[in-house]
Amino acid sequence: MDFTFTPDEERFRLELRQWLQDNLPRGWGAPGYEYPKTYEDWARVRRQWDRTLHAGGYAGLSWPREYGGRGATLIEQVIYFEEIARARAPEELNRGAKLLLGPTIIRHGTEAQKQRFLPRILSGDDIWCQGFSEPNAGSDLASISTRAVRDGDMLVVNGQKVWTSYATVADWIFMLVRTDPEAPKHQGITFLLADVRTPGITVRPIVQMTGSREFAETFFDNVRVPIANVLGAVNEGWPVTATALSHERGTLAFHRHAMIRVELDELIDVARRVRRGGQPVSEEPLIRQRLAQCASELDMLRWTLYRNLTRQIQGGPAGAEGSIVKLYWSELYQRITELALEILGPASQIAGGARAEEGGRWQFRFLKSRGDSIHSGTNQIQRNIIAERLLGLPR
Amino acid sequence: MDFTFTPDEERFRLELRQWLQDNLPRGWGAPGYEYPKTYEDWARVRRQWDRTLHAGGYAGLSWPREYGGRGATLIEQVIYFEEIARARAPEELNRGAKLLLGPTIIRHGTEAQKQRFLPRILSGDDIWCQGFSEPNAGSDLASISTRAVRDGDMLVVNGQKVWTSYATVADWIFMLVRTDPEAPKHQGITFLLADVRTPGITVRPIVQMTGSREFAETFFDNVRVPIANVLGAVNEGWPVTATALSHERGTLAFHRHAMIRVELDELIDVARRVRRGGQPVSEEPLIRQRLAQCASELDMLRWTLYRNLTRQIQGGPAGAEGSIVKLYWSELYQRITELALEILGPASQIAGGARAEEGGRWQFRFLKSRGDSIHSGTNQIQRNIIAERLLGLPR
Amino acid sequence: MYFDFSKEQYMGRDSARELLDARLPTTRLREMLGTETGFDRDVWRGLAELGSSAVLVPEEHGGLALGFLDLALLLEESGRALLPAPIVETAVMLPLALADAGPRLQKRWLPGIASGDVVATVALGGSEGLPLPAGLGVRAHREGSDLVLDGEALLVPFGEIADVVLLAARMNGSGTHDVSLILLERGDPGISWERVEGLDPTFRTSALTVTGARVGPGRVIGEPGRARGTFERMLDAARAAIALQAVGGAERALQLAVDYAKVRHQFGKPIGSFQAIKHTCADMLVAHETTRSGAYYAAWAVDTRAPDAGVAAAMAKALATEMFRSVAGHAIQVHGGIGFTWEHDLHFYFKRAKYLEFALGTATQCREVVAAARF
Amino acid sequence: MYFDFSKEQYMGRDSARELLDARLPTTRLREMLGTETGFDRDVWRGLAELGSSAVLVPEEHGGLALGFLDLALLLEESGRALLPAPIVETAVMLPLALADAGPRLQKRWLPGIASGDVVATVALGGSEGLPLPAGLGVRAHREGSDLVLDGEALLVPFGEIADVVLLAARMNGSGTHDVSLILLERGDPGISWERVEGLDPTFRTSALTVTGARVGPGRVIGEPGRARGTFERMLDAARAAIALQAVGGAERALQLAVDYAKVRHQFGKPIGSFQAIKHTCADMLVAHETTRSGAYYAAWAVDTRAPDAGVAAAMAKALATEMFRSVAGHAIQVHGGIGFTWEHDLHFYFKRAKYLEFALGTATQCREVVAAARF
Repeated sequence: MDFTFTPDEERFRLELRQWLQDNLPRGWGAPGYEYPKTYEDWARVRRQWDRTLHAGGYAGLSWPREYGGRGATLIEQVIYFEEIARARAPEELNRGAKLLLGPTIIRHGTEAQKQRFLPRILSGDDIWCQGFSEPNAGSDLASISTRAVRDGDMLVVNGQKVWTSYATVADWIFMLVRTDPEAPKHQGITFLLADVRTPGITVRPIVQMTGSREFAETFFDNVRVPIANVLGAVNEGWPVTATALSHERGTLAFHRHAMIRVELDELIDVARRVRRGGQPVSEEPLIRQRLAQCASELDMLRWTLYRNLTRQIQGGPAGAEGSIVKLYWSELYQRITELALEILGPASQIAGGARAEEGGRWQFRFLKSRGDSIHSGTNQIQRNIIAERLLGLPR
Repeated sequence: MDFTFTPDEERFRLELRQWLQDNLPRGWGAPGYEYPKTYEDWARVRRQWDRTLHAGGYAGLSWPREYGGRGATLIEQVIYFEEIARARAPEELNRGAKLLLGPTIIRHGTEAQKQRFLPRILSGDDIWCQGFSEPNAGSDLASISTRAVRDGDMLVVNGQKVWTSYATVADWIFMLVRTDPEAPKHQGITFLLADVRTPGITVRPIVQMTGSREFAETFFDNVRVPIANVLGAVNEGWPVTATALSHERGTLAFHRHAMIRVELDELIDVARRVRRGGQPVSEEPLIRQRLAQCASELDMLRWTLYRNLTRQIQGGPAGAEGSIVKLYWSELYQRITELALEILGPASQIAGGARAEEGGRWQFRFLKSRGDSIHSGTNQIQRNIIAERLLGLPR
Repeated sequence: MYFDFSKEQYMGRDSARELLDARLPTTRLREMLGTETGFDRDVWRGLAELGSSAVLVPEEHGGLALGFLDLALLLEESGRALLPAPIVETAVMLPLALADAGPRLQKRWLPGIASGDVVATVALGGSEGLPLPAGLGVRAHREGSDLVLDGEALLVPFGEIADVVLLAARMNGSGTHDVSLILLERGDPGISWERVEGLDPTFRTSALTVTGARVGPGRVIGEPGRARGTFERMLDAARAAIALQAVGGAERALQLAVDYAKVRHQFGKPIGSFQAIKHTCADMLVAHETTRSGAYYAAWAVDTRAPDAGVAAAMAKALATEMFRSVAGHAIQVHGGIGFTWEHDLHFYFKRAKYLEFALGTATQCREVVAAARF
Repeated sequence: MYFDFSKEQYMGRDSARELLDARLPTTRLREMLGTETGFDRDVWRGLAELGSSAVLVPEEHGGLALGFLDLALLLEESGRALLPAPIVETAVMLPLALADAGPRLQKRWLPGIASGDVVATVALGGSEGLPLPAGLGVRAHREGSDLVLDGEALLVPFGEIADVVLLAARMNGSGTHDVSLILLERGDPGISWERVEGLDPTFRTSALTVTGARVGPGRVIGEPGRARGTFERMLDAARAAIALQAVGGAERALQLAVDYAKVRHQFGKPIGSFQAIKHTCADMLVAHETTRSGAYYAAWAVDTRAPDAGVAAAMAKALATEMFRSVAGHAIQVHGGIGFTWEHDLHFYFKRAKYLEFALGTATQCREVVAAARF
C-alpha cells in the first residue's frame, strides 16, 4: 500500500497546475467569480476552453498517442481531474465525446471514421451530443423505438430522443436507432453518428428545475444519414453501446469527487465565517456533527475511488464498482448541499441579487444535486446493477 | 373535532385505573420492579393475570355480552389499552385468543364451538397459540404445506409450524392446514382448532436473540383432530384466516403506542438524571434533538391512531391503515431504543448485575425492537400492502 | 373523542379546492412567474368570498368569528395549490395579533381583512436565523411615547403589495424576549422594500429595511416590549398553518408520483410494480398520513387554545415541512428525468417545501421548543 | 499510488481465515458462552503462531518488527470470526504503548506478548462515557515517586484473564488531558475485578476497581501525566483496528444475508429477486465497501504515522462501526423471523457491532475529532 505519487506523476501535476494558472479564462478560479449567466455564454466559454486544452496538449488525455491523445496513465488522468477541479476550471463542452465516444470509435470504428472524427473531437471543432434516451426508454435503454430504415446507402431516421445534453450547441450526435424491429430487444439496434445540421433534425431545449438548459429533446423527421456513419455494423449496436457506457462511470467519478471536495472546503469556510448568536455556525454541535460526517463520507468516497483505481490498473474490471461510487456520491452530494442551506440559514433562500449569500450558488447546487441521482442511470438502476452484478442476486 | 371523553368514558377509565391499582400483582407497576427471570415464571404470572382480569370483568372487552364479553365501545377498548400500559400491567397470556380467535369463532363458529371455546378463552382456562407460519410460509402465508387428510370424522395432520407464540404453555392451537393440495393456493386451506396435548404434537421452544423464548416450533406427526374442530368449512379456511388477521392490526396498536409512551417518559427521566461532563444528558444538543424528534413522532403516531379510531367508529375500514401504523411504530421504537443506549452511554452495554443501568431493561428493549419490524408481517410486506391497497399501485 | 372535521368543514374544503383547481392551475401559476407582483387579486378575492380571511375576524368587524379549525382545510388546500399569497399572514396572523389590539387598530384593519380588500403581511426575521423571538431583525427603542425602529427583516412574504405590515421588533437593551408588535402602513416614512429573488419562484418575498422609522402608540399592539404572549399565540397558529400547507402540498406531490408510477412503463411493466418505486411511495404515504394527523391535532390545539398548542404546532411544523421536502424530493426521483425539468410541476412543490422549512423557525428550532416543554 | 495489500499480506489473511474457520466456527463460539473465561487459549496460540501479536513487537524482543498494515487483514479476520479475545489490546495497544516505555518494562512484557504467552488488556473508560482522555475512569496522584490510583474502569476486555493491564489514568488536579500510562499486574494489591454481563455475550468484559493502588516509577510508561502522545498514537491505532474488525464482521453478516436471499423462496421466487431485499443488500454493500476503503486508509495512515492518522482512524471507527450495526440489523431483517432467533448466528454480529460502537469513543465523539481537525 502506498499513497505517494512517482516523481513523474508529481511533475505532471505541477506542470498542469502551472498551465492551468497561466491559461484559465480570466477571473475563473476565484471562489467569488460570477459565472456566465446565459447558457449560450456558458457554452461559448466552454467551447473556447476545449480549444485551449487542446492547444495545451491536455485534450484526449487517455487516448493513445497515435490518435492525437496523450496516452496518459490512469493515475495521470486522476491527477488531471483533481487539478482541474482544484483550479475551478470550466467543464469541457465536449467531454462526452472525449470520454465516451472517442474510445468507442477507437475500438469499433473504421479507419475512415477514425480519421474523420477523432481529431475534430480533440480540437473542439466538432462538439458532440449523446442521443441515447427516449421518452419511453430511460432506465430501460434497450427499448428505444427511434427507427432507421435503409434506403440505398443511407439510413432514414424517424423518432425522438430526449436528454440529449448540449444538443443546442452541438455539431454532431451519436445515437442509437432501431434498424430491426422484429429482432429481440437487444439486437436490431444500430449505433449511428449524425450531423446535427442534417435536414429533418429539430432540437428543442429542455429547461431544468435549476433554470439551466443543457438538455434537449431532439426530433428526427426522415433524417438521411449515410450508412458509412454506422459505428460497428447495422443491427450490432448494443455491444458498441456497452463499450460507450462502460466509460461513462469510469474516471469521471474522480472529477465529481474532486469538485465536491472543493465545494466542501468552501462550505467549511462558510460555516466558520457565518455567525449565529455570536458564534460561528461551525461551532453549533448539530451542524458540526453533520459537517464532520459529510467530510468523513467524502473521504470514504476518495479512498474507494483510489481502491478502484488500483484494481483497474491491475487489470480488474471497472464495471459495477462504478455504480457503488455513483450511488454514494450522488446521495452524499445531496446531503452536503442540503446542509449548506442550513448553514447559511434563512439567507440561503435568496437566489440572486445583492443579498444572496455566496451569490446563490449553494442554492443552485442544492437544486442541481437532485438530478445527480437520476442522470446516467437512476439510483434505483444502480442498486439493481450492484445487487445483480456484484452480489449475484437473481434478476 | 373533539379530544375530550364523555363522562361515561371518563368513569370507565377511572374505575379501571382504580381496579388496576387494587389488583395488579404485587410489586408490578413500579418502574424499578424486577420482572420474573424465567419464561415459565413469566407465563405463570400472566396466566394468573388473565384469571384476575376475567374476575374483574375486563376479559373479552370487545366481545358481545352474550358471549361473556363486556360489549365495550372502541373508545373504551382504547382507554383499556392506555390504562394497562400506564399501570405497567403484565401482558395477557391469552391475548391472541381474545383478540383474534374469539371474534373469529363468533363470526364463523358453530353454536357448539362457541359454547365450548369462548367461555374458556375468557376465563384463561384454555390458553391458545397460533399455528399459521411455517418454515416455507412466512410472508407468503397462503403457501403453507402442513397437510390434513380426512379419515372418517377425523383429520390427520402432518407437518410443521413455526413462530407459534406461547406454544410451550398453551392448551390449544388454532392453525391452518392444507386439505386440498390440488386446489389453487388460497383454496384448499382449512382453519383448524386442536388440543395441544393430542398425541403426535411436539413443541420445541425457539429462543430469541433477546434470550427469551415465547415462540416455538410445533411438529405434527399423524395428529388426529375431529372434523368438528374445523372452523368454517373444510377447504374454506382462507376467508376465516382473513377475519382473524384483520383483528391482528386493530386496536392492538393502541396498546403498543401506550407502552412506548410509558417507556419514552421513562427515557426522558433517565436523560434528565444521567449526567455527562457535569450536565444532564438531556441538555446535550444532539441527544436533545433526537429525543424531541422521537417524542414528536410518538405524538404523530398517537394522533394517527385516534384518526383511525374515528374512522372506524364511523364505519370506515380498519384494514390497510393498520399497516401504516405498524410500520411507523416498529421503526420509531427501534430508534427510541437505540437512542436509549446512547443516552445511557457505555453503561448501556451492561446487561445484568448490580452495575446494569436501569436493570438492563433498555438493552432488552433494544434487542426486542428488532423483532417488531418482522413479526405480524415484515415491514417489507406492510409496504406492499400500503402501496397496493391504499395507493392502488399494481402488484 | 372525534378526530375528524365536520361536514361543513369538508364542504368548505371542497369549495376551496374547486376554486383553486379552476382559477389557479399550475399553468396559471407559471404565467404569474412573469407578472410584476406574482399575486392574483382575483384568486385572492375568490378565496375571500369563501370566507378565507374572515374566519378569525369577530362579527362586529365583518368577520365570521369562527375558529382555526374552520380555516384548517382551506389552508391545506392553499398548500396543495401552491397559492402565491400571504394567506397565513393575512388570515391567521393579523386577526390573532389584532385580537389583542385596541379598538381603533381593530377597526382600522379588521373589516378590510375580512372582506379581502386588505392584503397583510408580517415582518419577522433577520439574516441570522436565530430562533424566534431572539432572531427578530428589527430593534425598537422609545423616544417619548413613540417607538423608533431600525433594522431589517428578510423574506417578508409579498411585502411590496401588502397594505399593512405587522412588524415584530425586539426592544433595544432589554431581554431577547421582549417583543413589540407594530403595524406599518404602505408609505410610512423610514421604510423601504427590496424585492428578493427567492428559491421558490412562485412565492414572492421582499426585504424590509427600517431606518429610524417612528411610530406613535396608536400603531402598537398592547404595550411596547410586552407583546410576547400575543406574539407566541400568533406564531403557534402560523406554525400550525404552515404545517397544514405542507400537508396539502405533499398530498399533491405524492399523488403526482403515484399517478405517474401507474402509467409509466419500463421493462414492460408499470414502474409502480417495482418495489423500489412501490415502497418509496408507501414510505411517502406513511410520512404524509402521520404528519397530517399531527397537523390536524395542532389545528385543534390552536383552535381550543389547549395548553400544548405551542408544542403541538412546533412538532407539526417541523415534521410536516421536513416530510413535504422529502416527499417532493422522492416524487422527483420517482419521475426520473422528467421530474427534474422546469416543464414538470414537481419542482415548484420541492421549492415551496424548502421555503416552508425555513419559514417561522427551522425544524431544529421547533424541536427545541418541544424539548424545552417536555424535558 | 497503490491502494491494495501485498501478496504476502493477503497470504497472512488467508492463513488467519483458515485457522479461524477451522477452530472458531460459530458452533465453538456458542460452546464458549458456557465456559468460565469465554476465552480459548488454543485459538489464541494459533493466531500467535501466525504472528498476530508479534507483528508490532521489535525483533530484539522476539517480534516481527512489521507495521500495522501487516496486521490489518488479520484484525479484519478477527472481526469476521467474532474472535472472543483482547487482540486489539494485546497485539496493537500494548506494543505501541511499550514502544515509548523504558527497556525494563519492554523486556518484562514484549517477549511474552510476541510469543502469545501473555494476554494483555487495556483499562480506560469510566461510566460517564465522556470523550477520551477526559473520560478516563481512574485518577492518579503522586506520593513521593509513586503514583496512587483510585477509580473504576468499566468494560475492560477480558480483564480477569489478562496477565497485564495497561491502565490509563488522569492526573488528579491537572488538566483533563494529562494522561499517565501504568502497567498493572495480576495480583497487584488495591485492584479488584468484577465480571460484567455485557450486551455481547461472546466478548467478556470486566469492571476494574482500583482503590489506593500504589505503583512505583518502574511501572509507568514515560513520565506521569505526560503520556498524552503515546496514548493518542495507541488510541488512533486501536480505532483503526476496531474499524477493521467492524469491516470484517459486516462482511460476514452481509454474506449471510445475500446467501439467504438467494435460496429463501417466498411467493414462488427467491426473496433476493424482490427489490426490497435486493436494494437493501445493495445499500449494505455500498456502505460496507466505502467504509472498508476508509478503514484500509486509516490502517495505512497509522502504519506510516501520517499526519492525518488520528482523523483517518476516527472517521473509520465512527463510520465502520455504524455501518456494521446497520448491516447486521438489515441482515436480520432480510432473514425475517429466523434472523431474530438465538439459534441463528446473526444476533452475535449485531451485538458485537453494538459493542464496537461504544468501544474507544462513540461515533459522535469520533466525529468531533474530525471536526476539531478540519474546522
